[in-house]
Amino acid sequence: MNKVEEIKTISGVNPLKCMKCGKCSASCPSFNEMDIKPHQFVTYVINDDVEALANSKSAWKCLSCFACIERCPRDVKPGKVIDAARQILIRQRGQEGLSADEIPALLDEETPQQLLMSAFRKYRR
Amino acid sequence: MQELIVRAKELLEKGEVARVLGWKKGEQEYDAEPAFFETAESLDNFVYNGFCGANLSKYMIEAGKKEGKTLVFLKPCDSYSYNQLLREHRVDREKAYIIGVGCKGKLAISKIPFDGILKVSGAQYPDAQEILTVETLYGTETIPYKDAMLERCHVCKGKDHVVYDELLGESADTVDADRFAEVERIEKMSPEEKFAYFQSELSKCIRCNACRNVCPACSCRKCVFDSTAFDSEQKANTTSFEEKMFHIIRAFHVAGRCTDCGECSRVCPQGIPLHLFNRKFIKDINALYGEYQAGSDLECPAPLTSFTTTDAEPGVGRG
Amino acid sequence: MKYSYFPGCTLRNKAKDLDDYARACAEKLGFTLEELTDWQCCGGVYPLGADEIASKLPSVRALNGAKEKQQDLVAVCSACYHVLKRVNDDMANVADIQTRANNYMALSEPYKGEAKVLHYLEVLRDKVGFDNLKKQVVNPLTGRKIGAYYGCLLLRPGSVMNFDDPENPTIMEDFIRALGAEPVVYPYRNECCGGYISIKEKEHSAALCRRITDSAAGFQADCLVTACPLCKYNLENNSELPIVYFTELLAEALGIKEVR
Amino acid sequence: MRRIGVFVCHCGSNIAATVDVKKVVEMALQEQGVVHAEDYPYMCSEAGQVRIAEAIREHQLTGMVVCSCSPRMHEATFRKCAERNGLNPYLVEIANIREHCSWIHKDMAEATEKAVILMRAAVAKVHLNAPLQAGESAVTKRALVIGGGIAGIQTALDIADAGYKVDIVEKEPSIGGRMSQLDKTFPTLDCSACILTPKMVEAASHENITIHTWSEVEKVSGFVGNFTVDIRKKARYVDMDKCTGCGVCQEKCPSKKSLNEFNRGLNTRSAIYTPFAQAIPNVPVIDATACIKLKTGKCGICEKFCQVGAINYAQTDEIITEQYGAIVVATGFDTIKLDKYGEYAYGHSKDVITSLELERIMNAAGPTKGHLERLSDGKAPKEIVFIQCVGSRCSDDRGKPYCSKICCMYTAKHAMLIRDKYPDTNVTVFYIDVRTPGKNFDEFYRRAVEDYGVNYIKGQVGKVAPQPDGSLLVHGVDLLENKQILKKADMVVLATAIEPNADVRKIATMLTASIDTNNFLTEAHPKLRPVESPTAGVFLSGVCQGPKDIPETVAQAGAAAVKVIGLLAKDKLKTNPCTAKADELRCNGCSQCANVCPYGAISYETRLVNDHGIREDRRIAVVNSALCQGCGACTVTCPSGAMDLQGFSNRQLIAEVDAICR
Amino acid sequence: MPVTENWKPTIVAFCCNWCSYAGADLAGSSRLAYPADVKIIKVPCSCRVNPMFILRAFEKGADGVILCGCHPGDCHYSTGNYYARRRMTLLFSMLDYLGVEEGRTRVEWVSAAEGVKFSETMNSFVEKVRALGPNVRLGDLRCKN
Repeated sequence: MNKVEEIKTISGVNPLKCMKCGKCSASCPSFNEMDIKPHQFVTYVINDDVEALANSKSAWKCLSCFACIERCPRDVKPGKVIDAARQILIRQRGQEGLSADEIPALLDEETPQQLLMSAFRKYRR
Repeated sequence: MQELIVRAKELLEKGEVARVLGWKKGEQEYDAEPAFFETAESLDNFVYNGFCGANLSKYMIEAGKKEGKTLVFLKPCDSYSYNQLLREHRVDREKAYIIGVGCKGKLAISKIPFDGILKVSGAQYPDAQEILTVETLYGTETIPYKDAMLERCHVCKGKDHVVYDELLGESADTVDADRFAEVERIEKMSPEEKFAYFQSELSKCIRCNACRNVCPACSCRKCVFDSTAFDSEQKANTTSFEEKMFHIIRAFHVAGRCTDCGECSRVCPQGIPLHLFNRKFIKDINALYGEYQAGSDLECPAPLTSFTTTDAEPGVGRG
Repeated sequence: MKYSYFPGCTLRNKAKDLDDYARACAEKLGFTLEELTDWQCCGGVYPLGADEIASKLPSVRALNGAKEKQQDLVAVCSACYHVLKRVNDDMANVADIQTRANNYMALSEPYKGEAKVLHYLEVLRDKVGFDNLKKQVVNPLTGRKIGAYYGCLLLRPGSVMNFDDPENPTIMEDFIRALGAEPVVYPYRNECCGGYISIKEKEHSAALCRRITDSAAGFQADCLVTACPLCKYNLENNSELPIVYFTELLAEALGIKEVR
Repeated sequence: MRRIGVFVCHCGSNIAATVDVKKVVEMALQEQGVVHAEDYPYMCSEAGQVRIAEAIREHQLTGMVVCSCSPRMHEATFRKCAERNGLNPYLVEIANIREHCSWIHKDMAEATEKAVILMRAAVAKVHLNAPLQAGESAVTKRALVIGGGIAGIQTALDIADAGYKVDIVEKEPSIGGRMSQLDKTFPTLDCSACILTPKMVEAASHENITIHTWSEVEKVSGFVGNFTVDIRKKARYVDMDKCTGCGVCQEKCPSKKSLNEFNRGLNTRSAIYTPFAQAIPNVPVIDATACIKLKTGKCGICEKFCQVGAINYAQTDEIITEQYGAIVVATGFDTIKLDKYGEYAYGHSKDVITSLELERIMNAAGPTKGHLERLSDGKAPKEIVFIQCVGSRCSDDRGKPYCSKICCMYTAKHAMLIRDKYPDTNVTVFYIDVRTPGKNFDEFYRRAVEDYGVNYIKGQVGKVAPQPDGSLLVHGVDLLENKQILKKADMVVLATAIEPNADVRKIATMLTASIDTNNFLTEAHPKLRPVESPTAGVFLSGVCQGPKDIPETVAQAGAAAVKVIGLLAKDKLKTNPCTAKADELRCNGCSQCANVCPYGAISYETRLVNDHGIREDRRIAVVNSALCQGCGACTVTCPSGAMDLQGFSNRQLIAEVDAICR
Repeated sequence: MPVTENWKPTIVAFCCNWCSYAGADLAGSSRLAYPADVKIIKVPCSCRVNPMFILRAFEKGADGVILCGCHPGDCHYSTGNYYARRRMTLLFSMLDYLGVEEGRTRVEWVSAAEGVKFSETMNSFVEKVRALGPNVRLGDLRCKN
């Protein structure tokens, strides 16, 4: 399976449903942190340009807050595409967004387990 | 029985009725069969006992074409059939004098499991016994009355007549089974078991038409199975459409009209439980469209000629 | 009324308050939370990938546990609630996930989403009833202006969570009102606090949190209430406003805060 | 044995590219009774019909099958062709090998095989077809228009001008509809009331037009040319003949808290009210849910002040029954509810409004007397943001999948009017696409941009966040700049999707007119019969058929009127001869068929019947062929098969089944 | 039963003239493919379909029979599909009772505007019938030994 098909399969999203309204990008709390913006993710998939997605830092910036999924008028669910791109990355060895060695320095007394758990899920396989 | 004869003679002699429709003795007591009686004398052959299961209502279609009134004896369940015919304008109420007769359950000779039966006593109305005594070629046997009763009497609709001019004789409650238990049992089978069951039953059919001829709902002047209305070719061919679908179509044609009188199964020489088709429809109708008893009422809408906008969709209940 | 209870990992230690008050208040309000015996961490985030199975299994185990006890499954933590509810939806509606998960689980009877997942707030709203709750309040929080902070996980995606209107929720406001306080409605109550990003990118999370708390403060809220330990952690690190768990607020109003 | 001709159409390449037409001809010739078969590129063409005519003569055909497009396209064409050439039109059957075959299958062998089977089924049916003669029915020369907006008014005027009587039924207290709520109209910016009111007056004073306001259609029966309609005239509690429209009652009425529907609930009105000053009729109605007298029995102030004694609290609803030959549906639209769009803070902030509400605010008779002000604090807004496509073009369950069509233009209009009247107010429009097909439409939009400096930003808005200072923070995106935009606004206007009026489903059901998944009425053909419903005698006018603006609505209203006039101009209509018929020898007279007949077309008579020598009086079903519409419900209730449907008889349908399953 | 790979079911689809036949036309003009196994018979209304036609089709070798009509409430004749709904509900229940595989019969309400639904319905119905294989049961309900 090529990477585009993989993204479509993992995300379950049909990018062709997108009408390019930008509501996802208007809603995204991480918009300014991203090099490829949420609405563009969909276009990159349509254009088979997964390489660019893989090299983008955006996949690590999505908060999975589902605002884009909730508000998308076309039921495209851009957040799922972004998460699929992230999945493809972390499923490759050495592509984790967070290494185990980094972690102790990032913790403080109050850090809830929940943060650790979710960060592990999001950054690592 | 005597009181029925007395009353019948009285009405005949007064000229209030032109004839009497009842049951007459056959060779044996258990051979009682429907008969018209035109004279007081002929009424000596009149009989009313546990073997008078035959439903007389259908004969009233022909009786209605004759001059004058006909006195007819209807058992409680027969009265439903008569009422249904009345609703369908097939009988003329003006030309009938209906005596509703009591019923203590009717017998099926096929249910008496002895060979060489000569005589059955204890089935005489009005004082039917709890135990029947059966004289056979091989000696005398006994059997409880209930054990020899027709299936339909175990699930009787009740002993009230829905139409009559006068009532005679007493009834006794005979219900001791669930009317839909057998249908439910089949419903629970796997499709393969169901198919095997019905295939084995229906394969017995010899297309003698006894079921159709006895059925009060099957009273069409010209039955589709005898006509060219649906198909012009291939008559009397064992592989023809009618042959295979006869019982399903017959059941569908009487759906919503069948009173569950059980005559089809009673007369089937092959012992096919034909009532299980009709009862399946009745069960579905009750469950999907509300309790409905054909013949109980002349006015209320019939299930297949009425609807609600929120009826179940076809295939309801399918996995 | 008894419910199966899924406390979740954080409620075991860092968010012990959330847990203790939840149980104590339940008893006071006449329902019991029976902790599932062998629950495992939900994973903190719902695995979005359609092909992910293993990461959903702990939730399936918990859901099946509730099903076997014929109880609804209650969670207090927003994240646990979110993950359980979405996995349950998959198990009920996504044939592929249902089949594959059941193949792993090898249960005596396959799990097909039969359990019902409830958030503690839903129990209060739909089972106890806010009117009824109001009657049991002994310390009404009169005069306090409290902003509800929903975050993302309770509400979205609305089609699966079915918790409340995802853009204009009212359940926490009704809850606050039932406790005698005045709810403060502010527009960012359903916007993200940054979630897991705060482990690495504290500034990003901080900016989001400040937008939330500034807005609430602007509308005169004197504290925020939340159901999520991570939201609480993120907001607390970036705000002057006190952030409290809803169960703590509830315990206070019911007069059992000191019981612990 | 019938002599049947089979004619296989290529339909250019539409059929021939997928179906081997020669093979179909070859197979047809092997069918019993087929004496002629041929193929031709366009059977429906003049030349094709000449070939059919020749074949009928040459082969003395007594039946024919055309394998072609759907009978819904050309059955009438081929039947007329047969009739012209001496063959009864009901001896013609169509095998639909285009829509049901060549257009949906790709494999030629498979499609050809199916075409052959469809041909065989049609041949099998034709063998059993009987020549039928169409009957005639009279036409009631009066039309009904449901809905008194601009669509209904225009349709009624055009019909009335042609000399036919027409009734308008309007559920509101006045005719006028949505257009009466608009302030100005695009692309000319003329005042809506100024162009609408004269038409309303003309309709009211037209000798051929009767207007029933505050009325609703209750029940419809009958068929084309002969509809019977019950109309509920709701109790007005005001005598239409006595009232002079002085308006004193409305001033004096102490119950003034009801939301003013005409102003979209932005202000209140009295319990006795006329919706707007130019209302027709200029007779108020009493809102029974708000009237103190009707609710409690106490008050009666309006009655005291009415100098002509027009108030009548004892009035009740009245049902009138009328006959019509044609019915036009012109039920219009409403804006969708926005309760699922919490992110735009509609309902949360008073300064987030719909475009229709803005129309009322801009209108001199509106809640702010035409002054552009914020409903929260009455201040003049200095920054206004318009959001396009709110609920339009959505494939989720919150909105509608279609484009509402009018929003781009009215937003340009609003933007322009605001910039013109309040030059220091900035206007920003967030859009996905700007759609301006229409005469002078794009020029109009460009004027908004170029001459009025309206700021158009391509990108949707994600959220509108009310701020503590009363302003609204709009979270949008500029897709061309690839930037998120945070814009502080004083007012946000939502271009809310439109949807068919909620009553249309009920009305469509009464008319048995079909309706699509969005509740728009379906037209008989999307291109060729756009103003007719598939139900004969029912016509469509205005937005009930699909989103459209005023010029389009007026054009369609006229088109619907022409269709109505064409119908009413006929003295007689040909009736469908495919009606039910009972065989007296088989009929039991059991009445089951009459129970299911929706038209009351079946009655019973006692008749002397000679049944193979037996002569007896029998109760027999009789079908009134003028009433029977040919549904066939009766045929299935008939256990003996005595009741049959001509043209779709039991034997014909069984022959088709057999041919397909052969 | 042995099913050859090329086996093609015979499917009879009764479509009412006003909604479903037009829906099938729309499926055609929209080029929404469905298997050629489906052959449509036009009837004026779903209430014209006699259970005997359905049984006849099975007896003559059909592997599946589907009836399509206007949506309840939208019948061109007001009430026809309501009667059809009751008749088919009872008939299908009887066929289930006899052990005929339930996937062989279906009723679907398809409006004139639902070309997509028509095509999807036919695709899923044919798929189901294909999975069941040839119909032998109704053709063979009464085996004469």
